[in-house]
Amino acid sequence: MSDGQTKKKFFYLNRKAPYGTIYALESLEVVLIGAAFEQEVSLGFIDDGVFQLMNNQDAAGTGMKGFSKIYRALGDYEVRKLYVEKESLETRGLSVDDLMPITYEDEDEDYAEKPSIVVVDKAEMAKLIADQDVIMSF
Amino acid sequence: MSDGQTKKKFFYLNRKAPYGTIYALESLEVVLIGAAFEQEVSLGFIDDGVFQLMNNQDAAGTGMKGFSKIYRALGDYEVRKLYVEKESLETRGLSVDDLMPITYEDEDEDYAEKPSIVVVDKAEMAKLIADQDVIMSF
Amino acid sequence: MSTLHTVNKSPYERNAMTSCLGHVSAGDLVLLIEDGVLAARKGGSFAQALNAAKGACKIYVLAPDLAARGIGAGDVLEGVETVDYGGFVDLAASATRVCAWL
Amino acid sequence: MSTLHTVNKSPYERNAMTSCLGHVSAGDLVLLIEDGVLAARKGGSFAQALNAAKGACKIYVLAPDLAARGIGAGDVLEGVETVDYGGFVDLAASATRVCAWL
Amino acid sequence: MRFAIQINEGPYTHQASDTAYQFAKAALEKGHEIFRVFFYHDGVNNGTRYTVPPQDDRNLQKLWSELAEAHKLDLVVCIAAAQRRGILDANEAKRQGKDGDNIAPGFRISGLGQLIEAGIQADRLIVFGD
Amino acid sequence: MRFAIQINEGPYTHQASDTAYQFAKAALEKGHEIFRVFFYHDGVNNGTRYTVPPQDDRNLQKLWSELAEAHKLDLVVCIAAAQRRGILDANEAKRQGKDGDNIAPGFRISGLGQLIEAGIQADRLIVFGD
Repeated sequence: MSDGQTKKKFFYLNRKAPYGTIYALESLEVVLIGAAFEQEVSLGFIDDGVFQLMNNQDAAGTGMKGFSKIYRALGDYEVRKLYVEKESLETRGLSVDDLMPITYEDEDEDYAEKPSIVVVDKAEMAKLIADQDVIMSF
Repeated sequence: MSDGQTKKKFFYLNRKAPYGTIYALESLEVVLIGAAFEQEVSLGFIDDGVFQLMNNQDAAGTGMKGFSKIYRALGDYEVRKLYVEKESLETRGLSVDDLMPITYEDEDEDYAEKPSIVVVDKAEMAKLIADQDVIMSF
Repeated sequence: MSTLHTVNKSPYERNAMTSCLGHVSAGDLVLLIEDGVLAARKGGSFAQALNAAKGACKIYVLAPDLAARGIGAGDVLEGVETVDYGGFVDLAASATRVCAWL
Repeated sequence: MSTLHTVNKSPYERNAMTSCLGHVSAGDLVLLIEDGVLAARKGGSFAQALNAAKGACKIYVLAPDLAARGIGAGDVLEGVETVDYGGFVDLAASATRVCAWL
Repeated sequence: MRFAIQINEGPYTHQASDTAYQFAKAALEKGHEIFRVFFYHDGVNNGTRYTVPPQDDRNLQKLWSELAEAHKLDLVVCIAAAQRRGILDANEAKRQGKDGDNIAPGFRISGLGQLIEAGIQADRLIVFGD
Repeated sequence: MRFAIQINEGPYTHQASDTAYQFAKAALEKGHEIFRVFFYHDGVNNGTRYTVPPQDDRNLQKLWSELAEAHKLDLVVCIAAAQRRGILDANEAKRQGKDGDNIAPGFRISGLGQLIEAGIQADRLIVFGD
């Protein structure tokens, strides 16, 4: 653990599509609350979890509440590492261009806007999982 | 409809394994109640639904209530057509010998015991589906 | 005398759509709803299965569920027709029975 | 420094086990529970995937869940070890972290 | 045409109740009849008046209760499923010795026979679930 | 060793709560500590005292309440998830203007911070769900 004994690496493992079930939304609610605890936080998007980040989501016609804007606000909560699996995107005919632009301001570089989404391959995702202290699965 | 205007063909489509979720048990509860309505009833077991009929189920160690005996009693409720898909069995390494012996007494043949389980292939299962009035999915 | 099959699961997560397409009869209708609409996106690995099924039956997809998931009209597989909830009702009324693949 | 992966879904119904096995690291532990135990039956079409995974990691299956589903000890894939709830606890304690594939 | 609807999942966790509601509304707008809406499995959880969803979100229980009132819909919660999951009306609460009930307006608790009857009486049964 | 448990599904519909219960019991029997059991998503439905399962079946709410009493377990129901699903304690009922509550003995309603804290304080977090 990088910074003192109380800081742990928290990993939110998101494998489900949004809207069909509530897991994506309620996972985000944990991330937002968890941000206040000043742990090392990162999110993994595998399998249908990559659909959570699709651009241009508009849930109005279903009667459900859209929540995709929350992902864009994650940077303000110091949540800046959204790992998206390459193979999961490809299988679904998606590329990173189909996803929302999610950025954060890097205070170390004059608040330059930097992308929060990092595309990793399956082997890198496996390494990320093997490097965590706490994994919350949704 | 074979026998008067009020008799409909009811088909219970079972595609889920027992115990991991409650659908198999609560499907059976519908079948039992439905038996009193004197409709034409048959059950289809496709995909993991075939596991519902496994012989020697013993749920005691999980703390859950076993309910496999209910399938054996279906004959007493005049539920005598349990269609099990051949391809679903094969994919799972199962044969009809792995399933419970489920029988009914045929009043037209001096109450001879006859098997309720009928193994059908996928094409026959599709024809069964196309022949129903009401399909309840679990 | 046709069946309307509804599929509400992502084919990437579950076997519901694959199982459904294996049990359709000629002239049947298949409607993708909820997470089932994910199958209909161009370029996805289930495009081929849906294209193959189009010979025997007609494939529909629920528009509001596509929109919720950020799949634009231009990103839907060719030959798959979008309907709204009223269209869903019409399909259910026009078929002889409805079979849900849950 | 290993991960205990739990899989509680049937591999025939969902992609959870396949996804899990694609993300294990050498020395990891995989425990099949609930409907996940269905993968461990001899002769099933996921036997090969589990056998292939045994090179990198150790595969366990929860005995009470096997019994509930009528899978006898003799019908479990070779090289897959059965444990009870106490064994599950031991596995969770011995690994560095637990990752649930839901 | 006369529809019957079966809902197998609770509100919010799965989209089933949302889709069923939109279907029912569209069917009524087209002049069809909804013979009955039957709540089974976790679907019984649509019928509790104790829910307090976020204010900017839809309130599915209220939507169903209002649709039922406007169109005299028959919303039936399965008694066996409800007992497992803690949905009670005043009668059930009394019978089971519970100190309160949580059934929402416009919902009633009854047996599985109501589902079979819906299958018999309706032209089409549509199932929404997980 | 200190475990924390997260339960994402309600009783009966999914096996998650059963498995979590057996795990917790086995861990306690082995002398481990359960720092907290956190009920999230539909898992909050484990915490209603209104359930009346069939008499020959297990009563999961009671099993949890009894385990909590015997081992001083901290059973926390997520407030946000509970509001969506109709689980209330007396305070929440008053705050939301509801006429009753249904929380079971030994359960308490609190925020998601309790889950994060469990992740920080426990040696292992185990998630049970659908």
